[in-house]
Amino acid sequence: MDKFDLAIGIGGAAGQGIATPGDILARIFVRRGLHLNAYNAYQSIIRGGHIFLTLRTSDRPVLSMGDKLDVLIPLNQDSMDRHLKLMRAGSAVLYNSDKIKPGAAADGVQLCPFSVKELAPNIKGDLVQNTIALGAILRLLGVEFKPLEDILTLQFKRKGEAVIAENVGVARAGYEYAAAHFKSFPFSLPNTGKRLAFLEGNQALAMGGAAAGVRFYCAYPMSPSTGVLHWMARHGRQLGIMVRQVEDEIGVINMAIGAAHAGCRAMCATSGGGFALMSEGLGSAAMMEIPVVCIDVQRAGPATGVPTKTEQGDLWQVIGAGQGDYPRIIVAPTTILDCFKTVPQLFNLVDKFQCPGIILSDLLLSEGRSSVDPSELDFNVPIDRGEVIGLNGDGPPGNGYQRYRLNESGISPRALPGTPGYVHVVATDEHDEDGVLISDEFTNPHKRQAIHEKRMRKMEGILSLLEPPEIFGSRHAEVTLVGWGSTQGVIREAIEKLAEEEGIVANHLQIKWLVPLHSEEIPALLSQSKKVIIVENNYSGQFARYLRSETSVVADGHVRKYDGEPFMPHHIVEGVKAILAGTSKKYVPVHEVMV
Amino acid sequence: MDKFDLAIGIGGAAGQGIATPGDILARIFVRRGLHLNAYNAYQSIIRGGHIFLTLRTSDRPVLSMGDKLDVLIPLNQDSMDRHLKLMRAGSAVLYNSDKIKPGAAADGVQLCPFSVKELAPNIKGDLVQNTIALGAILRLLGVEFKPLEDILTLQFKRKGEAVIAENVGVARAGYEYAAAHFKSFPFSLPNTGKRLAFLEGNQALAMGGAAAGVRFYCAYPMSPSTGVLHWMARHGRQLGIMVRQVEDEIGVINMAIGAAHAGCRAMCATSGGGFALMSEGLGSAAMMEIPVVCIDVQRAGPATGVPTKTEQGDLWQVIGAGQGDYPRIIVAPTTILDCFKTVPQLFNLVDKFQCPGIILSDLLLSEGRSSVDPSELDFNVPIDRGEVIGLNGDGPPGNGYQRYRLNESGISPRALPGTPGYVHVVATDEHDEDGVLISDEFTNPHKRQAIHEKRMRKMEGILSLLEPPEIFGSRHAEVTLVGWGSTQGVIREAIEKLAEEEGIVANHLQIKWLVPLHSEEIPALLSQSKKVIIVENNYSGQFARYLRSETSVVADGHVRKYDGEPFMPHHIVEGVKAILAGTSKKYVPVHEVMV
Amino acid sequence: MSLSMMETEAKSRSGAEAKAERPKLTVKDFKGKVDPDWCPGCGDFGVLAALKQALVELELQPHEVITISGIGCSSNLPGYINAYGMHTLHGRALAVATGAQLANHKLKVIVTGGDGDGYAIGGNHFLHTLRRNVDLTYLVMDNQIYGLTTGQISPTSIKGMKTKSTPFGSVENPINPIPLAIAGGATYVARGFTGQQKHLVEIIKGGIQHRGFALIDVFSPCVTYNHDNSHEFFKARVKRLEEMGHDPTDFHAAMDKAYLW
Amino acid sequence: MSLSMMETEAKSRSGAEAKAERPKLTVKDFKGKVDPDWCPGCGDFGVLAALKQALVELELQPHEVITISGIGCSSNLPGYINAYGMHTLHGRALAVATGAQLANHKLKVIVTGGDGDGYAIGGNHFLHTLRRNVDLTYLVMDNQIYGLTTGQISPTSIKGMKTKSTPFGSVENPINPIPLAIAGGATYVARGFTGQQKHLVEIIKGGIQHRGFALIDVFSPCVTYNHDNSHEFFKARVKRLEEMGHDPTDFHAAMDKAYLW
Ligand SMILES: Cc1ncc(C[n+]2csc(CCOP(=O)(O)OP(=O)(O)O)c2C)c(N)n1
Ligand SMILES: Cc1ncc(C[n+]2csc(CCOP(=O)(O)OP(=O)(O)O)c2C)c(N)n1
Ligand code: SF4
Ligand code: SF4
Ligand SMILES: [Mg+2]
Ligand SMILES: [Mg+2]
Repeated sequence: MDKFDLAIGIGGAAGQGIATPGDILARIFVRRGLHLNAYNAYQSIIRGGHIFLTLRTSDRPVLSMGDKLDVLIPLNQDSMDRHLKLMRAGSAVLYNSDKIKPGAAADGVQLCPFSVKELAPNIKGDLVQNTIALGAILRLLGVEFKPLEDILTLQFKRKGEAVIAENVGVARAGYEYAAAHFKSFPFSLPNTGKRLAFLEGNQALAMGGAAAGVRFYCAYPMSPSTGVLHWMARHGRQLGIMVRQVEDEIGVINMAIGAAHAGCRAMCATSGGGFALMSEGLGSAAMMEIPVVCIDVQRAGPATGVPTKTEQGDLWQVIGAGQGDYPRIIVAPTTILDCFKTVPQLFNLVDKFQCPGIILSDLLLSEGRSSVDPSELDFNVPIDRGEVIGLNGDGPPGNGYQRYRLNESGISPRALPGTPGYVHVVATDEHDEDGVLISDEFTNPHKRQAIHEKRMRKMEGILSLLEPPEIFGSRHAEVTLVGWGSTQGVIREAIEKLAEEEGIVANHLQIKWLVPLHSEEIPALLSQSKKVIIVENNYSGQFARYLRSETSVVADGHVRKYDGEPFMPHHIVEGVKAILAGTSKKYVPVHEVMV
Repeated sequence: MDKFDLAIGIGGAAGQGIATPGDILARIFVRRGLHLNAYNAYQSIIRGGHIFLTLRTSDRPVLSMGDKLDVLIPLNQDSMDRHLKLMRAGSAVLYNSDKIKPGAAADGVQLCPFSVKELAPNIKGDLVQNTIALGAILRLLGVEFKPLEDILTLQFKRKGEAVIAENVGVARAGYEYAAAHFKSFPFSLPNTGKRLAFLEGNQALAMGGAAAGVRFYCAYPMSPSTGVLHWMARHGRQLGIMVRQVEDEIGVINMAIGAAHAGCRAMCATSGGGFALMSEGLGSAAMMEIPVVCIDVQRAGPATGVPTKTEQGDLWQVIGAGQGDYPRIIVAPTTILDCFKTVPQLFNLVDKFQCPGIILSDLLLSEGRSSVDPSELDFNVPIDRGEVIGLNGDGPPGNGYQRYRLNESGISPRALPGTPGYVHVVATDEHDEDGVLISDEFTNPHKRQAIHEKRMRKMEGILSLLEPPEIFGSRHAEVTLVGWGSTQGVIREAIEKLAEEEGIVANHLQIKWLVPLHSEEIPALLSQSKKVIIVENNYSGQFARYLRSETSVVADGHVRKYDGEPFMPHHIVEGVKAILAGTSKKYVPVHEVMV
Repeated sequence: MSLSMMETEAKSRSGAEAKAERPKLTVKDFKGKVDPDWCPGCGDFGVLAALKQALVELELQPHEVITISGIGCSSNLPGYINAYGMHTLHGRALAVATGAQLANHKLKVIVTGGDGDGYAIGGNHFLHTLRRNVDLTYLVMDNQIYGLTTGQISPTSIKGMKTKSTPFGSVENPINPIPLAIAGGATYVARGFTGQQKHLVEIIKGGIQHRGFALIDVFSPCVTYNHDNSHEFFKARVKRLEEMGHDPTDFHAAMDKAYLW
Repeated sequence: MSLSMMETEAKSRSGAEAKAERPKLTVKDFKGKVDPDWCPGCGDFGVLAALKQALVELELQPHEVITISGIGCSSNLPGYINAYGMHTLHGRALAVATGAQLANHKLKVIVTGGDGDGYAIGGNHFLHTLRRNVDLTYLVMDNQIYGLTTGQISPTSIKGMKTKSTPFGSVENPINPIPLAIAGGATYVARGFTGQQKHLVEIIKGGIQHRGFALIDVFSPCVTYNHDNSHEFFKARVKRLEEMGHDPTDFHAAMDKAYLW
């Protein structure tokens, strides 16, 4: 049977309450076991402007927001004008004809006007149109009214019977009006029988922290990372996580380091600008050998940039963060579920190797939402705190304990302050095995060299524990698409499209673990490829340059986007075609819609 | 005639007044037209510890501190014990036999003990031994007493006749005692007839700022960059430069940006930790398109590291500084004189291209001292402020002026605040040609892409104006040594030694302009080389990795040092031998002396 | 709480200086390239209006003035007024403004920002600008919340306030910028309220005329994210010290009044 | 200037808690791994001695205490005392200490640093730690100079002071940390002088016993770079408020006394 794949777009101004119908539809879909991907294109504005929510659902995993819309619900004229031209035959457009006029629509596009005045004559406010549209769209999708009624009832429970009745009434009016006046879709919304969960990336990161046993979380609000703070603030209490909003990001990283040194797993999140302010602190954590995790949710830069738009533009900042060489781990989760799974993985590594760990997310991942199989959200993950003395009561007698004892692995057991017999000082100045400064009276180049090498030795140990990347797809592909982090889904979908629509066989290499990099394995894998195209969401090809610095691999072509909006599958398809056709080595797609 | 080459080492504890005799000797040397290089190995401590000043002079330019000592003046037992073992036949050791006992010296080392009690019975204080030694060493070098007398007289003028008489007397006592008891060197100190100047790197950077017409300088003290602040504070007044010490480095860079926007050439300096705090600000300068120059004087990292020791460890930090992609210029001067010349060069570029410029110096360069031909210190350098409206009074009528007008070069004329008719807003948020934010209500991916590309286009224009690097030395060398920034002198000297002592012909490629990089020219030059060895003062091969990221060039070997002390020529010689012999691909020399 | 104005080292500019005959302008002349996209009812509209009015009354021309802000809803102000402007990084406006003022003393530099921008991440520049006493006029649109980031506590949020980052109530004591500024050495400190335009215009004019640093903390309600400190809340509580017969040069009195809120 | 001690919300710990019978220690037991490399005569020796004495008198054991510092001569203190210690980044000690204290309330967290570390680059953490009122004892070795960087002005340097960064005299007004801390909401504020050990030991003990944030600003002369504020200079000027019959809970009086310097 052909794959079921439906995309609904709801557009309007900030303040028009787009979120609610979006959430309701999402809930109806996942309750039927349908997969879901939601991307909300919005702006750094509280009222007005233009917001456009793309909700895409399917009976198979949804990898990206896709390329086409099947249903458009414009809540104002602006949104109608921006999107109607994108609607193709077979699609439907639902709108309040009292206020919104359609322009010219393509053949086969079903215009579904309804009058709020008629259907809800004595209800005030703009929001009612959303509810009517909800009822109508469900009818077009051949869904019985019950699920909507249930959710509305639940939603307005606190507001009392009257409100429930009113909303259910309005929704039913829309439902029945659609039945009478609009042509339903030739298919009806499937129900796979199982139930899926529905997660935002930031929520997944926060839950990942909870799963990892984070006990201290602090942050300074910064879009698009603030969702992590909000989740932590809301759930920290019952989870036993201390949550603090701090005066600035410098305070954040240093407070997290203090908490981590005292024995807590400590985490913080920010975006590029805040990360810049944390860079000195991260180096100090590596020098004192204190494990801490920092999340950088990238947004379009430089500087303040475009706070509500996505980019993969901080890779070099994060790799270069802070003066001097020091051990650290940098990882870029590839899906929303992977956000959840990556956090405990990273904590086990930073605890074992006593160094900072950085998670590179971006707006697409962190503020995107996706369906997840609840069974995948495992909170009983293995926890490895590494060699810590005094974590569970006092340790063995610590005669002659040396905090920075030299050894093969570069890992010296750390003792928590408060533990009898292990008194020591950790320092951001260079120090000897005893933690005694060698920056002043006792300067000693040989000791400096030895302790610097000890710290850096950790990188080999870390690499040996990281899962090497693998090629996904046919070994005999004409081209390999290479991406990193959040672009995994859209690249996979582009590869499907290339095969289905263009007869081009491409395979895929997505990099998750960035530092240390599998600089042996990656070139080995790519040496099998006929052509290599690197796809990334920034101007300068930050990953392409980094990959080259570690492996000398030079890609045959690049697909890049840096206009603030994420890739859509067809952008990559066009790019690959252009590059394979030799018409371009670097393809930059144009984003069609003005969101 | 054989080259004259003499190195004097003076060692002791902080507070023993090593600087004075060093300065006096230096002055005597340069007044005779002798070249000079001085490196002071010291510690982050105010009293005690161990300081060792190496003063090397020659009738030809002195490229580094060299490998050997001809004269040792230990001011305490500690320094005697650390260094006597390094003295070779033909050298002399002068010391106060009242307090210091020599250990076993190699054959042919002349021990020159003198008794302060005898020579200056009724003078109190430790410093007198320095003056006696001064007199004695000059005698050994066959210099008449007069020059020393003149300098002492000048030096103590303010303190009055008595003090002058006392010091001159003591010096003469040492001079005569040496004549009577010590064997003079077989040569005597040449006098080339001309006079040379004597400059510290930080002083050269500050003077370069003055030459460039800097009008605003601000900083937060941080070793080893503080010398620039001290020079500016002392000379700013008469030069018309406003100088401010600010509360922190974030304040520094932002204050400099404010001054630059108002029309001043503005500069600041710091070290790695302070630079980390400035990174967000630098990106904002690029976004607002405001020219500003920041100097990062590198020291051994990570974190606080070793504040008084040298390293080339900030390259990746500086390249990655700040979120997102933005245009900037990064340059690493190669000599102390080049520090002076680079500042005006860089200001002309950042003014023309309206972006930040970063100078990468290091402790070796900034706190090292070298002789300079005064005629080279040209303060009448060409000044190009770029396209600035309102710099000299009001501009032409600015009808419809757009601050960020799109164009080929990426350079849009900037108007200074206060100019009638050019009112506009600059922003760290993404904006359109008019400076209107496109981060909120007017979000527009097409405008975002266009303005981002406009900014980045500047990089091509910049590269076209940078002098490409050149190979120094024989085209038919067995090996090319590649370095960057401060290591030029020591690499040159190592190449001489390789030829003279090992019969190995090496040539040299030193990179000064780092970003943008001559990624066409460099591989072309190196393709001529039989072997390539990269020499740098850090652990991870930051330049080697960067070079590879831009050119895919992979060196045949690496000589690296990261113990806080600079390379000595023989370190590089040994490294090259080991690598050519195939016994090692990465050679890390051991620093012999414990300074 | 109290609307106050305190000026030590009273060195106001002689109105004369500004009086060199120059085109008479109206608030329309200060209209910016775009209209504010603040929420309807946002207090910041009132600050913008009062600032324009003050500039008109001081007979300043757009090119003589530069407004410098950080990041926040309030910090968008420079985009909404016809004058030179800088929209710098979050928290850095005072540092940038100090540099601009030191580099060109002729500029009338007006710093416009929010309580988070100025007192949280910008706190250190605030602390040191107070004592540096550079000739800046600092307008803080104090809404006791982070607006642009959709509602978290700010340093002026009252203890117990429920926000997205403190769903169970803030556990921290707020700062009171007025006594802090006085103790920090500020030479002109005033508090205004968008609900009292005439007074607001007066203290802004006073601040611009004051030679040295002037802090003007304005209660500017955030109608979207701060329902604890609404327009009505302030209306009910604000007193005018001048009306209360307060002597602007009495330090102790100032300290007392400063704590009235 | 004045040596003072002011405690609002006086919630000192009952000595009892600490009294659970434990080995009697002496100052020798708190001797660090290495001897201080401070200049002979540096005031910081006096602070180190007083701190050790206070710990002994409070019957604390080395492993129960953690000293946390930034960077500076004074900030080297953690290396010179036998207790857990962190030598963090310049200016960041209070932030790190807050994290450590929140993560483990059992730790006695003592923050040790200089005037530059705490009031210049660390100013924002200082400002917000005051109101956060976390249980920290903050010992500032205030020598009105940057010692470790060989002599530049600090925020407490008097106007006109000649240093390497101000060869013609500082043009900026100093901050006075005492009134600033009071206005900022500190619940325990004291000023000590290394020349008065008994008093210094007392206020340190008071600070450690105080539940909440305690600021102890100690005049600790830099004999090498600050000849304006020498040991003699302070000796001649310091008064003891307690002796002057000062009521530690009177806010106004505190404010007055705070300005005595
Ligand atoms: C370094 C950095 N951290 C965080 C942010 C995110 N941010 C933007 S505005 C803001 C706070 C705004 O609050 P306020 O200054 O009170 O302005 P308001 O919106 O309330 O007017 C924050 C945290 C940022 N832009 N940069
Ligand atoms: C980010 C950063 N900026 C600057 C420095 C350099 N630095 C080290 S200590 C210090 C000031 C020391 O003054 P203070 O805190 O008063 O301590 P003191 O030496 O006087 O005891 C400075 C500027 C640094 N280590 N890190
Ligand atoms: S969110 Fe609050 S502060 Fe921001 S514009 Fe709306 S009302 Fe004003
Ligand atoms: S320089 Fe000053 S502060 Fe530093 S150790 Fe010496 S006397 Fe103490
Ligand atoms: Mg606010
Ligand atoms: Mg100090």
